[in-house]
Amino acid sequence: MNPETEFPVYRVIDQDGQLVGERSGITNHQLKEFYRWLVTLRTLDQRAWNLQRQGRIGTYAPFSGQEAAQIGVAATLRPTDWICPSYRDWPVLAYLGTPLHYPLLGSMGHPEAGHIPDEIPSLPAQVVIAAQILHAVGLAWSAKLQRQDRIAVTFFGDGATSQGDFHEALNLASVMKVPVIFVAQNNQWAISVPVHRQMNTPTIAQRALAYNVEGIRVDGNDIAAVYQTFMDLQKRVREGSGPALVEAVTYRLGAHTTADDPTRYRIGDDDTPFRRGEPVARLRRYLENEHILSPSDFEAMDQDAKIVVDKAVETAEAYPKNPPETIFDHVYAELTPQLVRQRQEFAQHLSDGGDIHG
Amino acid sequence: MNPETEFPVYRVIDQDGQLVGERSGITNHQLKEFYRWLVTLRTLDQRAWNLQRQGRIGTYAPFSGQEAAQIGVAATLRPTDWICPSYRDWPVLAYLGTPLHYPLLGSMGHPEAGHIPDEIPSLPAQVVIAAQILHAVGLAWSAKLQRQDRIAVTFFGDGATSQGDFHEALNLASVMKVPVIFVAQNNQWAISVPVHRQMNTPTIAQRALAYNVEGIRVDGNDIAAVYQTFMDLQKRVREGSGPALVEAVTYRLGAHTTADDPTRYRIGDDDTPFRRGEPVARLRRYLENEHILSPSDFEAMDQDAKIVVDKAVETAEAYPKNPPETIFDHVYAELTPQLVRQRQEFAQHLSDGGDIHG
Amino acid sequence: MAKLTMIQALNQALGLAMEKDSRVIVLGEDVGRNGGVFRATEGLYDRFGPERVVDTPLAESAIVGSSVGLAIGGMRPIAEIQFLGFIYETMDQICTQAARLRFRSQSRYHVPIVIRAPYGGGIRTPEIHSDSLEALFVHTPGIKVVTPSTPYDAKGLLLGAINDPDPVLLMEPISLYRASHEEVPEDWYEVPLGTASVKRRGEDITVIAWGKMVATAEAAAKKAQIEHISVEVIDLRTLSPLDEDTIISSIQKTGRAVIVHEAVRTGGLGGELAAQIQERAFLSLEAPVLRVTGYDTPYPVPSVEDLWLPDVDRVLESIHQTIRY
Amino acid sequence: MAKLTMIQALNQALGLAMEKDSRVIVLGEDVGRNGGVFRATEGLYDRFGPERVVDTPLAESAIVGSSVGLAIGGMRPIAEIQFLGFIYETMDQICTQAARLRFRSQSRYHVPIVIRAPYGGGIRTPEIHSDSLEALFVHTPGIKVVTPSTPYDAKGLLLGAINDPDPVLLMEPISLYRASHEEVPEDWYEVPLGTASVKRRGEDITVIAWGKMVATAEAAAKKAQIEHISVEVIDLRTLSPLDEDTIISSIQKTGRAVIVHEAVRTGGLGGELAAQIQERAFLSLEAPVLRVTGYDTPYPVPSVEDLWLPDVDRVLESIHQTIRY
Ligand SMILES: Cc1ncc(C[n+]2csc(CCOP(=O)(O)OP(=O)(O)O)c2C)c(N)n1
Ligand SMILES: Cc1ncc(C[n+]2csc(CCOP(=O)(O)OP(=O)(O)O)c2C)c(N)n1
Ligand SMILES: [Mg+2]
Ligand SMILES: [Mg+2]
Repeated sequence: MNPETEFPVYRVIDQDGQLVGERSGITNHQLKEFYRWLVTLRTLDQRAWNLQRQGRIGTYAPFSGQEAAQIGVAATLRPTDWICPSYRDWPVLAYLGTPLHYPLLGSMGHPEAGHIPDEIPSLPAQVVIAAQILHAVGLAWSAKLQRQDRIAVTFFGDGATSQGDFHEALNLASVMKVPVIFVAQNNQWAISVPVHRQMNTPTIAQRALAYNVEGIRVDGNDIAAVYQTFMDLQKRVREGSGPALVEAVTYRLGAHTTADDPTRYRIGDDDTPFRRGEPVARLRRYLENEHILSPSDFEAMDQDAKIVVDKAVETAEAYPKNPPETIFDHVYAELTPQLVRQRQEFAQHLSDGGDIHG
Repeated sequence: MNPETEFPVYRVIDQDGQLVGERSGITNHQLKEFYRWLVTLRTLDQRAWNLQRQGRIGTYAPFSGQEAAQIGVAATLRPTDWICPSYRDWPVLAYLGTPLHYPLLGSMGHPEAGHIPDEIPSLPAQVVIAAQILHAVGLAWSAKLQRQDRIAVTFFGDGATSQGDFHEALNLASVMKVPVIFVAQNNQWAISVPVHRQMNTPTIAQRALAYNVEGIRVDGNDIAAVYQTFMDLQKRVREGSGPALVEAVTYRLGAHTTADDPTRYRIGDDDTPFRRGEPVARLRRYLENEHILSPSDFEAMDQDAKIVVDKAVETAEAYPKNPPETIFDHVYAELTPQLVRQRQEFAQHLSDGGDIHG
Repeated sequence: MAKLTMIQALNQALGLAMEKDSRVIVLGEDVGRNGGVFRATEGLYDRFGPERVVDTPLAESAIVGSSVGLAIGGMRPIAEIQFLGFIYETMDQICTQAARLRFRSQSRYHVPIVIRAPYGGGIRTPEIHSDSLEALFVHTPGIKVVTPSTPYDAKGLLLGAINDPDPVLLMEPISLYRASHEEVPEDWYEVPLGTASVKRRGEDITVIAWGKMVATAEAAAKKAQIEHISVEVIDLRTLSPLDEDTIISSIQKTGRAVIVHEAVRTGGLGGELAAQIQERAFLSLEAPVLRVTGYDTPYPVPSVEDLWLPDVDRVLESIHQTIRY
Repeated sequence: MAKLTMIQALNQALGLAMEKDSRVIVLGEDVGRNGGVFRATEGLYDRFGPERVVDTPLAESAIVGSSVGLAIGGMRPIAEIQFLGFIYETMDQICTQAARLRFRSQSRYHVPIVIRAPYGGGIRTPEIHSDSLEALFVHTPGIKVVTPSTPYDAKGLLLGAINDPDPVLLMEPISLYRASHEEVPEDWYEVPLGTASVKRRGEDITVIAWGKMVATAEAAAKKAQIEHISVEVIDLRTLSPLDEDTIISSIQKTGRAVIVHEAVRTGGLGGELAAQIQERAFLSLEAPVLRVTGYDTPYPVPSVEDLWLPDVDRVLESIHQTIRY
């Protein structure tokens, strides 16, 4: 079994913005809208980084470089499909309608970031690596049991594939034949560990063979390829073809989080191709080459993105702080006697000025 | 990828005792000795079952049907090779020199069953499914770091392959390229769950593809095939070829344990081929067909087995009971102050006759 | 009303819940055709079919992790962990995921799952099959922990757990599965979670126990009665959240307490109880609260377990010690 | 003698141990080139090479499970779990395997591994990165648990742990990594496992704490001093096995005790300590032992954590309450 030939990387637009595959079912209008999304999210991400550096938000995990791998999937889903994201998957949630200030709220320590807007069937962003993969299996299973026409999609990284939960999830999903798509964003790094130290296989997709599920490799920086792959795939899965594992080959352009310094470990590996082929620049080249957008269009979109992001920052910074004692209200459906008492003590301590004595 | 053709079942002697592959490097003398082992262990296993039924030992996990898959491996190992067995792998340990009364001791609640004789580098039989697979990786790794010429071999069941620890172990072993052989005894059942509900793949061996390690399928009821497979494999692994996953296709002839009643769930599946091809009868047919052993040889071996097993039962039943307070001595290297005090209280309670008041 | 063993009562409760609510499904290792290794799910596979009574692959993290998803997706999964000793495999999915999702999502989601797990000693199981690990979960906000000592309570607690909107760990004392029969109403009833049960009224000392140890406490109480020591016996039933009022008011009355549990001593729930008692009933206490527990060793081999587990004599001895203090 | 932060002291200890004993290896997520997310292993990769400073795949069960094998095979693995909150993933390998192998093999094997894990609050980490889970391991026979409050103790406990023949969990308080400098001897020295440290002598009341809470306890003690309350402060340092003698003799002297910990209250180690104190020093006690702890909720978001964690005021309040009782 040769993984490279068995699981070729599906690509439509190459690094230079040249069409190298077939554009099928993706209109120019869609590509423009995708570009708008990419630029907006890139702008948000860079702003968040700066906000952290200015001390205005806390730890933040940038997603720059992975926008296409996420938007390209999200754009193919239905509003009822279940989403189980990780901490780096805000582009998915944003595309599906989560206001852009949410990721900032999270980094500012607002608990509401865990409450994705009710109309989006998404779990909170998962911090424990790979845990959400099992939730997606359960959600897909619940849909199947209730004969609902919905699928579950879960996002995780290359590092997550080393966890036991990844394996247990894929095996269970395959045995139960539930409608779930596992999206591994292979961004080449798990903090400081390169993917070739994470696993001894050239692909993640080949792990599908261990479970007899469909395995696909796609260029995650090529939004057309991602979109087209998932347009087909989600349809098959929805119709009952069983689970599928997709490896979106991409690259984490920035640091792991704002607490990370990649110059310590990104030594000697040449990432020029990845950097050149990153999703925003790549799509822009294509749209330029094909004259789908003009320089002034790009200019306008950049401006729009700035405005939208400014607004998000404003909203986040103006966001009212939850009364601290409400933390007690989300442990159980009803406060236990212990929590009633503790909530009172806590509130008492607050009003005694406890919060300024830290 | 077609698993059936990519991972054919290697077989030398078929169910009817006919040579269907090449006998290479296995002498008639060895086959005779193997047969002696198979008969002895089968006799022991059946006796243990009966002892439990008579209330003379506690819960026991019979290994009948899997003797060849274990002896055939053990016979290829060196005395320094690390063994990480499960509860059903007493044949491995017996072949390597563990006295036959050990499995009985275990079922009689003697803690010494966990202390395999010092000259055999084996961990205690593992109860927690798949946990030992990671220990084997660590042991092989330690050998590699210390430039020792030894490998690690771990035994587990088809059910164990569903655990996260199985996956984490294979991935780590492959990344570190350590000399470990993973022996999955696919005995078709995990208690009441048939292997086709345990996984959605026709083979366990194909999981090797997910880790880029060697994967082999062998008829685990054909001791010649197992032996020949491992003679080659252990040599390669010893020389640094990296880890390997072997699926020994076998069958659990009996119940899961003496607490289990397989008639509840073994319904409708035709296991005649497995029963007919079970390792003792199969090898006997071959030895008969080829006139390697005569009826009186078989008779003598059966008699010998009975004698050896009688002796083991005697030894087990005469085995002195550990003073109960010694349990405190194996928690830490030194008794903690708490354990000193508790040991005293315990002994005091004992001498007060606490043990008769249960 | 039929006389049922605890395992029959549990089985009946599962059947009832599945009949009443099509969202209830049972999943775990060997719960299907085999009916569970202790037969708790006996007959359910035939009654409700393989879609609702599911033999999972051998993977505890998957059992709980997928149950979290099933619950959020609208089902009411009842997951079986074959023995509590194996629950370590799924600690993240229980303690960080199931127990914390309400909190993490600001109550957008809740996780109504029941995790059933046989536990405890006394029946000569192989190693690692008898551990009592309640303390780990009592220390985990967001999950409730219950354990019955009678067939009646077993059914009532299980039905209460199924109806609870939050994750509940039901620890089932293996040695009580078939220990006795009791009249158990056929219909739906619930033992409210969070309520202890006073098994025996007494004046001189309170003995607190749960699971298998309740019978030991009661036997000790009977023996003490002969010596004219009047023992109040409390069966906690719910270990989290604790029914502090029942505990404290009993000790305010008796002024003395002994706690009995199978789990190893250090860090066990007994410590928490003693701490609360001395904190809230300090002036009533006439003697230190004593604990009769497993020793600080791993659960020992069958030939030693009866010596290791708290027995009537050890409880009685502590009662004496407390009374004579 | 140089002044070092705790993280520097730990780093020095690791370097020393690796120099002295070629069997010592360090493994975990990002411990290699990156030097650990908190830089505890900084420079080791360059000094000792990739064979002995190993970036593992992202799999905690594999990290501990393979360490068990490494240790039995003759190595001395020091495994890092990136944050204690993720240790649930490897509970079986710690609690059933590493901690129990000596027992299961009748002392044929022992498992000399050290598991290092940053823990605790105060530095605004994302969720699940600040949990204090010591109670789970204190309740597990066969493993020792230590946690330093100073750079000196950090190095001494780590070297003591490395030399210990049994598995040791070293919990490293994240907020103390760079909180202060202290003179730390360059050479090998050990803080004996199982010994608490009396940080401050006092007569009226004993405050027991560990990790980050030691400083809080000391600050409260200073404030109390102004009011002429003389507080003895004990830093447990080793949480399992407990140094009961130091604890009990202090309380026999002072007659009063407050326990401070970051972990959630119910089922925390504070309960065990209070239980032991009232059991062994009942007649000395002039007031109930109080606990100042995290509340019974998951560790809250950064904006709330300072309110949630025990602070000087809450400790002082409990001191007052106890003194005035
Ligand atoms: C169970 C667990 N272990 C460790 C961590 C710490 N950690 C956070 S992110 C990360 C690397 C994740 O890599 P990958 O899965 O490739 O995702 P990426 O960050 O690249 O998106 C690690 C080790 C964690 N959050 N959870
Ligand atoms: C972690 C864990 N979960 C569950 C069990 C209970 N259990 C014991 S054996 C067994 C089935 C094992 O099947 P398999 O791996 O195929 O081995 P076999 O018994 O067939 O040899 C189960 C579920 C266990 N011992 N450990
Ligand atoms: Mg990654
Ligand atoms: Mg099997």
